[in-house]
Amino acid sequence: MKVIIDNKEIIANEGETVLEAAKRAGLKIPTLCHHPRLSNYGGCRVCVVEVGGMNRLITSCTTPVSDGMVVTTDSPKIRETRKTLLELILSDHPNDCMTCDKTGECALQDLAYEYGANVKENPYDGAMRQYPTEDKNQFIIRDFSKCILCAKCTRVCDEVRAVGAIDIMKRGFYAKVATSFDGVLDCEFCGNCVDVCPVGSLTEKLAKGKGRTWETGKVDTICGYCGVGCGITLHIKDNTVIKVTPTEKESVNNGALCVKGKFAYDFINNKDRLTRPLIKKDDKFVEASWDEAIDYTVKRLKEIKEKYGSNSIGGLSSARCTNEENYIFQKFIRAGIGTNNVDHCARY
Amino acid sequence: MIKEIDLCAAEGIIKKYTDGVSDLISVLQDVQEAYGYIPEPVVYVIAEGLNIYPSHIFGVITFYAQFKLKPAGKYIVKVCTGTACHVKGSERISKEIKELLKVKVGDTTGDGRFTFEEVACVGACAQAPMVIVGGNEYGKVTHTEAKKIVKKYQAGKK
Amino acid sequence: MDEVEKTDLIFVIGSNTTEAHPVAALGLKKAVRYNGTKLIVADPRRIDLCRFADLHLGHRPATDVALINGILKVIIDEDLINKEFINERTEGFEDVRNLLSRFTIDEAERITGVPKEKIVKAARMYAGAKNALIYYTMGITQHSNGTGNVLSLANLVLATGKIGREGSGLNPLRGQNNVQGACDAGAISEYYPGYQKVNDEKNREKFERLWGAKLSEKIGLTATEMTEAADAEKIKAMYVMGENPLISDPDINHTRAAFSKIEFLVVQDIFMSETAELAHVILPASCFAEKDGTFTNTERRVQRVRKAVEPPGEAMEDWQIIMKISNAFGCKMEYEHPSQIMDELALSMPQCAGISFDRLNGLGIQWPCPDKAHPGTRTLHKERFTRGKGLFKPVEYIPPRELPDKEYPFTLTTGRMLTHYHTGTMTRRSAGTNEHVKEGYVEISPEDANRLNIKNGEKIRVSSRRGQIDIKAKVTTMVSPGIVFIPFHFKEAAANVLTSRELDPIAKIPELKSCAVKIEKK
Amino acid sequence: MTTKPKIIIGMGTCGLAAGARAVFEEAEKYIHEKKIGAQVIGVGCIGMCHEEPLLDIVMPKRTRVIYSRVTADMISKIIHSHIQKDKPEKGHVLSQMLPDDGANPYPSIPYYEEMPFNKKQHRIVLKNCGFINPLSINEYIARDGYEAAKNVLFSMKPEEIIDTVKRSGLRGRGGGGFPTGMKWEFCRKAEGSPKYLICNADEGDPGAFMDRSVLEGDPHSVIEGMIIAAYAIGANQGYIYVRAEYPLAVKHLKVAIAQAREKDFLGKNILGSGFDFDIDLKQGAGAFVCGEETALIASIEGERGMPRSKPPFPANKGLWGKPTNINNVETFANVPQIILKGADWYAGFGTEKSKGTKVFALTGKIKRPGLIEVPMGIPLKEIIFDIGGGVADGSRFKAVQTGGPSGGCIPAELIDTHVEYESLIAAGTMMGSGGMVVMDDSNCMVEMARFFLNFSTDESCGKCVPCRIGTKRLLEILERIVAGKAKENDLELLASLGGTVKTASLCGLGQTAPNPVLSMIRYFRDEYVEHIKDKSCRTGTCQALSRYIVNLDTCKMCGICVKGCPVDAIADGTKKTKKPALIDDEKCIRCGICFEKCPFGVIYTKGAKKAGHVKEGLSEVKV
Repeated sequence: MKVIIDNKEIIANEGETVLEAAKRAGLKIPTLCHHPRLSNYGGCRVCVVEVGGMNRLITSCTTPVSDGMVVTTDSPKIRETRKTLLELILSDHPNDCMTCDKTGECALQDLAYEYGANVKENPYDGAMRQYPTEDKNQFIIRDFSKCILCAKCTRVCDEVRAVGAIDIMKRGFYAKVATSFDGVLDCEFCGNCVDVCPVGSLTEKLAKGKGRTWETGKVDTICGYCGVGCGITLHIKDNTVIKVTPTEKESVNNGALCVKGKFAYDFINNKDRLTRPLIKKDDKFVEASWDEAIDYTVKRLKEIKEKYGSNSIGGLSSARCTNEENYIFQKFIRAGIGTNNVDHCARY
Repeated sequence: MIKEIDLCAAEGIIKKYTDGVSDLISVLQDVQEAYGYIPEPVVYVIAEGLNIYPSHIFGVITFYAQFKLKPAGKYIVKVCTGTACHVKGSERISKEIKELLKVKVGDTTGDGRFTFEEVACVGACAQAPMVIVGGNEYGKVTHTEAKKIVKKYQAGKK
Repeated sequence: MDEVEKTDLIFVIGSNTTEAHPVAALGLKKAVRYNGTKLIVADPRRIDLCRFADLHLGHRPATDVALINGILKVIIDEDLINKEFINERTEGFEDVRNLLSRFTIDEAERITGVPKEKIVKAARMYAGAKNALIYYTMGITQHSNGTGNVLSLANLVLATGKIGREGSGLNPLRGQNNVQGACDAGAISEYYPGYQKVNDEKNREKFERLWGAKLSEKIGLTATEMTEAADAEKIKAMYVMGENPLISDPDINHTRAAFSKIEFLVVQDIFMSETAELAHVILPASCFAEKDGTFTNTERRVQRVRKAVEPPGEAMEDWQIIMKISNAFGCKMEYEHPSQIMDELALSMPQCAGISFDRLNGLGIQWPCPDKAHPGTRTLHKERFTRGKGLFKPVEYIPPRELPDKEYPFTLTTGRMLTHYHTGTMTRRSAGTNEHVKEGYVEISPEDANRLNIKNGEKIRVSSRRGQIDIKAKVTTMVSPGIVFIPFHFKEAAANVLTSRELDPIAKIPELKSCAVKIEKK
Repeated sequence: MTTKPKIIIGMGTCGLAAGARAVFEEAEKYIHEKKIGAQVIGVGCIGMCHEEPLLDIVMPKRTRVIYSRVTADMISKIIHSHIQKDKPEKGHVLSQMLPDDGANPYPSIPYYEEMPFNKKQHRIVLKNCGFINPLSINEYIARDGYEAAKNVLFSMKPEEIIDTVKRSGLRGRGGGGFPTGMKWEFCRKAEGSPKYLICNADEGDPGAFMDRSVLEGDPHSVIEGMIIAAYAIGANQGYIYVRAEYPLAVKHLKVAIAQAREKDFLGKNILGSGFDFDIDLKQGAGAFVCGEETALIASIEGERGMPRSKPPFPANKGLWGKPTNINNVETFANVPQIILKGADWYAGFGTEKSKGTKVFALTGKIKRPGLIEVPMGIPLKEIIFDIGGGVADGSRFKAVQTGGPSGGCIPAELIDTHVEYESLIAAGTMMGSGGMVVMDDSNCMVEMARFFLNFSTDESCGKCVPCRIGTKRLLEILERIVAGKAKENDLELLASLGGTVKTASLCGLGQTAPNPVLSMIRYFRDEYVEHIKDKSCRTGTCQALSRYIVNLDTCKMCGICVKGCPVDAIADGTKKTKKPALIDDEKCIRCGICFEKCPFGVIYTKGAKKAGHVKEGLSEVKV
C-alpha cells in the first residue's frame, strides 16, 4: 500500500506502523518508549505525528499504516507538543546530567537538546517523585527518580526474558517500577533492563564512574561463555573492559545476554591474572622470562619424547580458545610431538 | 500480634478458577473477601497457582483502589467524594471523620476497629452527601451527623 | 536457533536451558508464549522451563532410554510412525520394532517413575506435531550409556520423520562457547580437522602433505583416557591449554592423584587454576577479549572474535605461545595473524573451505560452506544423511552403573547454574557474579529434608564411595525425593569429588549425571 | 395478577441510603404480627430519589398509591389505614399512578405521571425500574421480557438486527455517542474468532448512577439486550464488567444471570435456536480508567487497567486480541424495545441526529434530585427547572456539569441549550454517560475545576506522559490558584497545557481531563481572574481567599475560637468580655481553625475583596 510521509510516497507493508514505514524511508521520528523488539506501548507520546483528516495527534509507534494515509512528521504544532512533553518529563526529573552515568547516551538528554526544552525555567516545575535509589543488589543501580516510566524494562523482562521480576506498581504520577512488594531486585540479572533503559534510571553498578561513553572504545566480539555465541560489545577505556552490552548489530542473541555475558567480565582485570611465565623450582613457582620458560618446556618435552616415545605425551586443548588456537594446538601435538593424544573437554 | 497466615483458604479459592491470568482480579477479590486483605504469602501462592509473576500480581493489587495489603478494621468508614457529594460538602465530612478517628485516608485505627476510605461515587448521588459505615448507607448527612454516626459505632452501639 | 519460530513442538530433554543456555532459552519461551508452540520438558528436576511446558516428564536420572523407548513404543503401537520417511530415508527400523515388541509401557513407567498416561501424551503430542525440534545437552550425554541415549532420540526422530527440514530435528546445545569449534578444528583424538578419521590412510596422507610431517597412525587417547593413562604412568608429559580437569573431571581425587604422577606438566592459562598448581611450567595466556580469532557456536556458526584489550603484563595470546613452543620444538609455524590460521584451517576442512575472516562480519557463517560464494547452511540432512540413509540402532535400557543402595541411598545429579560457568575460573573471579552467588549448594527435596531433619541453608555432608564434601543444603521442590543436585562450579564444595569415572564405552563421556551418595547432618 | 395487597418498597442504593431497609423490615414485621395477607416487595429505583424512602401500596383493583419520605414509625399508621381500611393515609401520600386494567382510583390524590417531576419524562430504558421485582425473571417476562430475544433468534438475520439498530439511530450511551449499529457491523465483519461481547457497567463518573439503577432495578433488560447484540455480531461469550462499588447491582445481576440460564435464555442452544451465548460477570476493582474500553479489556484479561492505543480498535483486536464489541448498560437496555417496537418508533423520539431518550442522574444543588429519562432534544431549562424544580430557594442557578470529569459546564446563560450530542459539544461539554450536577452561586468554579482535576489525576493510570504528568501539573496550578499563590500567567499556562494534554494523551481519560477547567475558564473567566489577580473567591469556598466573619447575632461567646486562633487575631468572644468575637482580618492567616472549631457554626466565610475593602468591618451583623 502507498502512504505519503512528509510529501514522500512510500510503499508500506500491511500491518507496519507509521514509525516503521517512516524509518525505512530514512525519516527520523523521536521515540523514548519504543523498542523494535518489544510490543508497542505508546506511553511517551514524543513520536506523535499529524495524520491528514484527524484532529488529534497520533503516535506513530502504535498506529498501523493504511492505504493513502498522509502523514506529517514535523510541523510547528508537532514540535511544540514534543517540547511540552519533554518539559513535562523534565519537570519530574533530577536533571543531574553532570554526574549521571548515562550522559552522552541518554535519549532524554538528546531530545531535550534537540527540541530546546526549557530546563532551567521549566514552566511545569512542580512536585517530584522522591523514591530512594536501590543499589543493594550486585549488578544494577536503580534510580527511580530518573525513571520516565517508558516500561521498556518491564516489557523486556516479561516479553523477552519471561522472568517478570519487575512490573509497574501504583498508578498515575506516583507509578513506579517495582519488584513484587517493592523490594531489592532479585532476578536472573541478565541486565537487559539496563540495556534498554533510555535514561539513567538503570545503570550497571560495575561501570559506575568508570568512563563516559565518548571516552570509551567499542569492540564487537563474541561472548566467551556458553555455546550460543552471543554478539557483545566491549566498552574499553585505558585498556580495560568497563562494560559489556549486547551488540546492536545483527546477532544470534537479538540484543539479549545473560548474567555471565553481561556482568561476569571483570575477571579480565582481576589482580590474580597470570602475567609472567612461572617455572616450578623446589616445589615453588618462580617467575621466568618467556625464553626461559619456552626453552625449558621444549627441553623437557623433547627429553620425554626421546625417553618414552611420542605417545607418552598428551595435549589438552580448550573449548574456550579460538578455532585457530585449537587448530594449531592439535597441529603441534600431531605434527610436532607426533601423537594423536590430543583432546579437549567436549565430553564434560 | 502476628498471626500465622493460613494458606488453605487461598489454595481453595485458586482451585475454583481455571483461566489463569484472566482470573487474577476475581481471585484477588475472593482472597480479600476471605482474609480481609491480601496477605503477602498469599500473593506467592496465587503466583504459583495461576502461573503469573508475583511482580505482576503486586502491580495489579496496587493499581486498583479496592485491594488492600494491610488488614482492614472491623468497620470500614467510607465517605463518598463523588461530584454530587462534593458540591454538598463531603470534603468537610471526610476531614472531620479523619480527625475523629485520627487516621489518614486508607489507614486503620490503632485499635484495628476502623478503616477510613474515600470512595469515588457510590451512585447514590440524590442522597448526597453519603457516608457508609460497616456496609450501612447514610444519606444526606451533615458533618456533625456523620461524626455522630461514627461515634455510635465507636461506642459499640451499632 | 531461529528455527524455534518455525516449529510446532519443542521437546527438551536433559537440558536446563534457562540456566545453561539462557539466551537460547529465550527463543523457546518466546515460541511457546507467542506462537502457541507446544513444549515437552523431560528432566528429573522441575527446571525453570517447566513453567512454560505443556507437559513435564520428571523421569529418574539415567532412565532416558527407557523413557524414549516408552514414547517410541506408543508411537509404534498407535501407528503414528512416518512410514514414507522410514521407507525412503532410513534402514533398520524393523530391528527397533523387534526390540520394542519386548518392551512395555508399564516397564517404562516402572523404570522412569513417569506415569504412563504422561508417556502416552508425550508420544501423541510429539508424533502429532507437524514439525518438532528436540533439544538436549549433557543431561543426555553425560551417562555411562550416553551414546544409547542419543541413539534412542535418533530413533524417535527417524521413526516420525522429524528431521531434515526447518523446524524439525535433533539439536544438541553445546555447553561451552567453542566446543563445536574445538571439535571442528581437530582437538579430538580420533579426528583431524573436519571430522576426518586419523586412522584413515588417505586422510593421514593429506594432512602429512599439508603439514609437512610424519603423522601417527594410532588413534589417540581421549581426555578421560589420558587421566587414566597418567595414573598408570603411561602418560609422562602433558600440555594443558585453558583446561581445569581438577574441577571438571569426575572423581577429582583420582584426577589429582593421576596428575601428580605426571613428570612434566605445562599449563597455559589465565589464572592459577587447581590444575596449574600441579604444573611444572605455567604460561600466562589471554582471554577472549585479548585476541583475534573465531568461535563456532552450537549451530555451527563461525563468528569473529575481536581483540579489545592487551593481555596483562607479559601474558601472550595463546596462538602466539603455541607457535613459540612449536617453532622451538622444530615444528615450523609462521603465522602473522589468526586469519592466516583460518585460511589454513579452511584448506584442511572441506566444510569450512569457503570461510575466511573477511567474510565474517555480523552473524558469521554456518558451515558447511564449501566455497567462497556459499552463504552457509542452516539445516543439515535436508535431502540425505551424511551416511546416506538414516540408520536405526536398537538401544536397550541399561541401568546406570552405580545405583543407590542402603549405604548410599540418594542419586546425585550434577549440572550448571545460571550465574556461574564451568569450573568458576572466570565467573568466580568477577566481583558481581561471585558476590551474587558465593557458594555451592545441594538441592534436596522437602520430603527428604524433613525426614533427615535438615533445614534450608544448613551445612551438610554429602559423600560417595569416592569422597565427601560439606555443602549448604537448599531445600526445594526442584528435585524429587531420592534425588539431589549439586552445581559443579564451586571448588570449595566440588561436586566432582563425588562423581564416578564410569565412561560411556563409545563416546568416552563420564557418567556425571548419576551416582549414589549419602547425606548426613554435620 | 394477585389478589393480595402489595407493599412495594424502593430498595435501590439511594432508597437504602435514605433508610428503606428499616422501612422494609418494619413493614414485614408489622404484617407478620398483624397477620395481614399482604406481600412486601423490594423494587429498584423509580427515580424519585428526593422523595425516598418510597413505599407504594397496591390494593386489589385499586390504583398504586405512593407514599414518600416514609420512616419505620409511620408503617403501622399507613398499613393500618390503607390496607386494613382501604383508605390511603393522607398525611404521607404523595400520588397515585394512572389507573390501568380497570383499577379504581382514589379521589383527590394527584396522579404520579402528572407530577412536575414526571410530566416531561418518557421512560423506555427505565420502564421497569421501580415496577418489577428485579429478582424475579417472571415479572420481567410478564412485561414483554425476552420477547425481543425470541424474535431475533427465530425470525431475524444478524444483518437485519444491525440494520434495525442502525435505522433506530441509537448511539452509544456511555458518552461517546458512536452509532451502535455501525459498531456492531464493524465487529460482525471483523475477521477472527471467537468474538466477544462486553457490557461496560463500570459507571465511574462520580455523580452518575443511571447504570446502577438499571442494573439494580431491571437487570434482565441488559441481559436481553446483550443476547440480541451477541447474536447480531456472532459472539458466544459475553462479559458484564461491573463496578465492585455497586454491590447491589452485582447481586441482582448474579441472580438474573442464573435465572436466565435456568429459563434457557443463556447457555448452549438457547431455546433450541442453535445459538449459544453465555455471560460471565467480572467485577471491577476500583479504577475509573477501566471505563475506557481498552483498559476495561486489559482488566478482564487480569492486567493492570492501562489503556492500549487505538487503532487497532476492539472491534478488530479486543479481548485476547479477538474482535470485541463493547456497549454500555443503557445502550443494551434500549435494544429490546427497539426490536419489539421497531426502529421507526424509536427514531420518533429525539432530534435529527440524537434519537430516542436519555437517562440522566440529576443531582447537586437541585430541589428534586433523581433519576430521569427524557426524550433527546429537550431544552436543559426544562430538565433543571420543570423536572428538577430549580435550585434551592434563595440561591441562584449557576451552571450544570455534564459528562463528569470528562465533560464541561453549561452556564446559566446557555440554559436554553437542547440536550443532544452535537449541541452539547458545541457548548464545550459532552453528553457523557448522564451525570448532571447542578451548581448554584455558592459553588466556586475554580474549586470545581480543581475537584475534577484532582479526580482525573488520581485516576490517571500513569502510562502516558501528558496524562501522568500533565494532569498533575494542571492540578498543581489550580491548587496554587485556590491557595492564593497563583502566578500571573497561570491562566495561559492552564490553557496551553490543557490543550497539549487533550491532543497528546493516549486515552479518553487524558484527552478529556482538561475539559472541566477549560470550559470553566471559558464561561467563568472573571472568577478565575479574581482568584489570580485579586486573590479573592467570591463564593467564600477557597479558604485562603476568604474572610472569616462572625455572625454577631448568633455568637455564643464561648471563647473557643479565641483560644484556637494561632495568631491571636480574634478579639472578645468570651463570656468575660460579653461581646461577640471579632476577627482582625489584617492578622488573620486564613487557617480556618476558628471556622472549624466553632461548635455553633456562627463563623462563615465570604470572598475577600480587594485590599482596603476589608476595613468595612471585622464582623457583620447579618448574612
